[in-house]
Amino acid sequence: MFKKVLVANRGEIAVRIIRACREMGITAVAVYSDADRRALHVRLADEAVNIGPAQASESYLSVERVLQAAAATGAEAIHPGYGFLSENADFARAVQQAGLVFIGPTPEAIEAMGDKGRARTRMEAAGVPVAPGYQGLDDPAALEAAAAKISLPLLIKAAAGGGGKGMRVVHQLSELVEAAAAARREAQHAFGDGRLILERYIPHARHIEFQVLADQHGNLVHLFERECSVQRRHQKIIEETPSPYLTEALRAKMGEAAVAAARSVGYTNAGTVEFIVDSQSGDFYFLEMNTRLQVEHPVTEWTVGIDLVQWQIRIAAGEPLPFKQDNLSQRGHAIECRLYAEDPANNFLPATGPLLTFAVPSGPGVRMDSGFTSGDQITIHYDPLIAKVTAWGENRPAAIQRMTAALRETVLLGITHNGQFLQDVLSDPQFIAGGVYTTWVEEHFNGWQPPQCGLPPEVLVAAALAQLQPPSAAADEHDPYSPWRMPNGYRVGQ
Amino acid sequence: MFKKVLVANRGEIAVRIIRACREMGITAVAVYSDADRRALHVRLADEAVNIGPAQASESYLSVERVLQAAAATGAEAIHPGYGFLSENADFARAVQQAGLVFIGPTPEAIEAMGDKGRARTRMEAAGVPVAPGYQGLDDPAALEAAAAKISLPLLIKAAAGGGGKGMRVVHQLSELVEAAAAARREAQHAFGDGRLILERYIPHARHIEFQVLADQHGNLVHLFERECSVQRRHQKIIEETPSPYLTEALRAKMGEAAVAAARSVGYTNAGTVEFIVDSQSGDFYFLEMNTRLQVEHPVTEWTVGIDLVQWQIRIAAGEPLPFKQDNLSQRGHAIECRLYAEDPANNFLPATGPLLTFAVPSGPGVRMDSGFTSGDQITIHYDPLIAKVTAWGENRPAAIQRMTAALRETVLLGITHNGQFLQDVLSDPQFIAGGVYTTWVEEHFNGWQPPQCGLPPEVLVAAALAQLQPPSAAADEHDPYSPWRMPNGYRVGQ
Amino acid sequence: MHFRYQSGQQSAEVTLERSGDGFRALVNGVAYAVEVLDRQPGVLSLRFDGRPLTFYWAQDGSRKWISQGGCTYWLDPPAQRASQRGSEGDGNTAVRAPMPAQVLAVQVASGDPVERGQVLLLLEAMKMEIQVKSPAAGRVNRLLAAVGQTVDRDQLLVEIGE
Amino acid sequence: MHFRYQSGQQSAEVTLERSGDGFRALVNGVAYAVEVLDRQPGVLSLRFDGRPLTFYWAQDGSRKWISQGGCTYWLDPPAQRASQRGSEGDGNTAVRAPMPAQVLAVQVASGDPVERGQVLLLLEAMKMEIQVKSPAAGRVNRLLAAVGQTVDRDQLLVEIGE
Repeated sequence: MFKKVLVANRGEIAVRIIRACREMGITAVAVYSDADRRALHVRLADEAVNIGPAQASESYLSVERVLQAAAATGAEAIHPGYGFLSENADFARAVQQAGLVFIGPTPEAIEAMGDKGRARTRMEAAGVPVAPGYQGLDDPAALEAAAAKISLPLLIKAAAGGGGKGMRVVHQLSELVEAAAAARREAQHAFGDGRLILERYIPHARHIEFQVLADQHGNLVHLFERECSVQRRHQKIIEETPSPYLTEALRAKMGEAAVAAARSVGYTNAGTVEFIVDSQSGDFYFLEMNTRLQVEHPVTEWTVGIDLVQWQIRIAAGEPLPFKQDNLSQRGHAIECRLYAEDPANNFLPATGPLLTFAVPSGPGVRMDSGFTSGDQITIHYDPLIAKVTAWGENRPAAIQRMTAALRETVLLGITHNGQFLQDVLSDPQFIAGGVYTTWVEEHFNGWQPPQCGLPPEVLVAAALAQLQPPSAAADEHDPYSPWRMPNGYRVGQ
Repeated sequence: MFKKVLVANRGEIAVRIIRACREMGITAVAVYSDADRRALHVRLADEAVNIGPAQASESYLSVERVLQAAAATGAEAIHPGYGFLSENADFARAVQQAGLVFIGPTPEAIEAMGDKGRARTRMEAAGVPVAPGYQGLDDPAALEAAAAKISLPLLIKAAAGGGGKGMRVVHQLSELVEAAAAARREAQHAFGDGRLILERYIPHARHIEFQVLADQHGNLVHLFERECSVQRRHQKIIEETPSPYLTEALRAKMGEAAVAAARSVGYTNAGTVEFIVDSQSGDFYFLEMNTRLQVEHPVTEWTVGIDLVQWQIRIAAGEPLPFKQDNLSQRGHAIECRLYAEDPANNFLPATGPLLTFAVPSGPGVRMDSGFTSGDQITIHYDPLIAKVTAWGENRPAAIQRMTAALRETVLLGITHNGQFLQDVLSDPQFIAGGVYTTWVEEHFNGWQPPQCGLPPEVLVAAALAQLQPPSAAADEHDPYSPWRMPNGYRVGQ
Repeated sequence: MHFRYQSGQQSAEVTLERSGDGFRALVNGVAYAVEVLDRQPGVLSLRFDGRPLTFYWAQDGSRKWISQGGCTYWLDPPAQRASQRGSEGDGNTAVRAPMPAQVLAVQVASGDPVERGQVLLLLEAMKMEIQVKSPAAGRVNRLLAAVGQTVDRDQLLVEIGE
Repeated sequence: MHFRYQSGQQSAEVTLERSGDGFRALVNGVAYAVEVLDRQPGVLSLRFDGRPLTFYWAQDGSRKWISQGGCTYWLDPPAQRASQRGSEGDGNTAVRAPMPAQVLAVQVASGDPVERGQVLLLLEAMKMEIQVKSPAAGRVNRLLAAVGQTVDRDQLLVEIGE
């Protein structure tokens, strides 16, 4: 096992990985930009190295700086977390060339899945269902010919990228050429690659993904699905497992497809195969594979009883998986809610500011993964993810109840965030019934406003008492339990 | 389901039950003594009723006051927690007679198990192994005759009680009569009942107990064992499951015995059948049944995936268990450490004082159950239990590693406690090897002293910086991330 | 002891008087019995007319943030609502930042004529890029943003005049 | 800035000087580079000679409690160790409370002769009862505890003289 691992990330995922290292007796090295000099992941690590200015491109995205930090500290392996350099094949290769271990798949596997167009071809060859469609459509005539063979509506996607850039939905054939031109320009601008993919667009689609885990000795298993259909702007807000949509038969079929997809690229370490599921027909199609740890991995950990981050490290160190597919099962139900620094009443646009007060929920079946504590700042430089709250319950209603209680206990003062919005989604009858799809939030919560809490008298009185000075000690001497007499210590959540 | 439940307890278990109520949509009523007027369980409850002075006998142990509080608030059911009135059959009966529901077994089941002598007889009849021994020994001659039939050493126990009172180990027959007289006096004094039981004393015995759960419709299951051999003064310090001692065959045999024991008294709700296991021979003997929720129930919840407190409430409301014995299994390994306000270097005697600072561990697989927050006081009136830290891992070594990391993260300033002692037990080779027994702590840690941490320079510097006044705001204007500029908010653990 | 608060359009007055172990509070004329159960930095637990309630609070300048039971409130001192949006009645149309961001690009110059919907600036925050478009046709009367500059939400970026 | 601390037998001196963004600290003559990473009520994170470390601390009268990495420390101001145990060289044997407790029973009276091992008092704390026995034969010279009284750990209960 490694003696020292460098964590090439920040925020909650860096904290999560540092914790795993500590439990395994591994020294954890943090890296940080100037903006993160005092961040939680720096404070928690055993060592910390500055790797440049706030801009990610010159710090967390700099292959050179990260490798320098690893060399300077004598780290033997690098865990990239998610985002930043985690799906950068050149980085993975550079890590290997520097004689270090990349905690993730091979550069070849990353490359094979990195290009949507090429991945589509490989998946077809491996027998993994892909949405009816075409690629390599360079001229309008080829485009129109391809479109004619697919039923409307159509989806135009960038072959090189993701995150919704270069994406267009076409409802009428007459819109096709212009939409393709716009998508091509956008893709060229964003990825330096204007190649497009034309696919059938699936309305009311669900996003269901399968976690896979593979060692370097040929053992490859899936750890069941995660339902991630509650999204805004193509980003997940709430994830859960098991999916309320899947039947046992469909789960088995998709699990096999996920394993086939991963095996076809010689996948090792943890990864996620994402599918789009037509909620009318139950047909599912390969969307993409994320060749890294996923934000929402805790719901899998809760229900499958596997520590994914520890296994990523063990697999990278060469350990074999001690379980087979048949040994794995899910227990109960887990949900994750992402607390974002954003304004759900303002198109979910980012918000910044200080976390004046951040109190986290506790109690059985509740887990909080956060990269911040009270007193920290959320800046414009990085992700809006403040924390992930996950809850486990014996079944889906119990998990929803527990998550609702946990969100009510979560206190986040000083910044605009989506905590109230998450509570509203959890109590929505359609969410409770499990009948959501990827555009559901946009359609259903369009124009959402926070509920008017008013100004209850107890809140006003609390405000006044909060600013009241304690009386002199003598005044309360008759009461040995007086709260005014209490010493002024640190205090934690209830 | 009940609309309102009264929680007739305090501390961490009251907090635990209040949380379960909140998740189930039930209004939770707390009761409190004068000493607990500002306690966490009061602050968390929906309603709270004062039931008398600090002395438990006039508040938490007062059947009348608790019933008055239930009547005044319109509670439909009473959860007694553990300790206090939880194993008081008269209380359970009075609750029923008041037209309310007692969340626990029937008064008859409590009575059947409450007297050790009678329980022994019943267990023998039910085919549950009891240690070779005799009861009803009123004169010295009968005593000596009984002793002659059991091999030495012998154990004298009070028939009516527990907690080590009226207990004597006899190594030589010549000590017998005097030891019995002393035990009888002590039992008479403590329980008003001098009846004795004579049993074979089992050296190097392990304390292994089985959780049972039974609904009102005849379904009765066990939820596997808890190994509780790490004890001081007959009180558990560390509990875990699965037991590192049990084989599958022995586990099955003991589980069946636990079910038989509970069934023989028509047991309903949650309970625990305690066994003494001879670690040399593997023979096991019924010790007693605790007819209530156990302190260490979280390790069962972690590994079996059942919320015991929620099920206690559901069973009391008449719901049937939706699972059978065959549906139940354990996953991974869980450990609990009890944080006590006591001095392990002073015979584990109680300590009191303020919790100036109480920071709890977090991260995946860690759960903290506490009845206190920073600023609270630990007084001489009640239990020394400050909090329970539980950790789950994929296997025993992983759970021990996680628990060790969690204890290192736990901060408890202002009071003497056993946190460092717990860390020492967890790192002891004999504990790690699983080879402990109920007198192990006494024998092995006799004369224990806290490790000398010395006065490292970083601690001295931190002390100086802690008392340093922040510089004027202007001084740090050049640094937008300066910690001296941070607003003064509430802050939570890392 | 008297306290006055304002929150958006609403305002309220609180009076506290010591009474026995606790306080008698008057809120907009209605009386409540209040006892302080616990008081730690940023946390306050009360027994409010018999109900135990815990509040988390923080101060940000003159603004007080309070959280209770899953709801968040903010309270300002009274009469502090000097319209932040300033004088928009001068015939100019103000274009403000929809989010805190860094200015990625400025695509107009002072004095330029602009059409409705024309992109004026590009902003970026948290890996997200958005276009700021002109809400009206007109002319760029004032340009208050430069590339690389960090802007707050609602900060004035451009004024479009006739 | 100079600070002096005492902990049991050990004492130490700390000097802090501002240096760049942080401090230069001298502890018993050895220099360390220190930067404050975070500072919240009761919590302090430092970069100490390059190592990130988080400390929790609290003040109890003049005593400072500090926790770091699973170890707890307490620091007092110097020369504060006026022997709490007082003058035990007066020929009397002091009997002290082994734990904070309530006095359940007093089984001797002032002036009583006592034997070694004789039970003097019963104490109770947290449902636990203990007997306080005489460490020597002699006479009860002073009796400082009464039934129902609450005593601290190490509080003088009885003095046994000749």
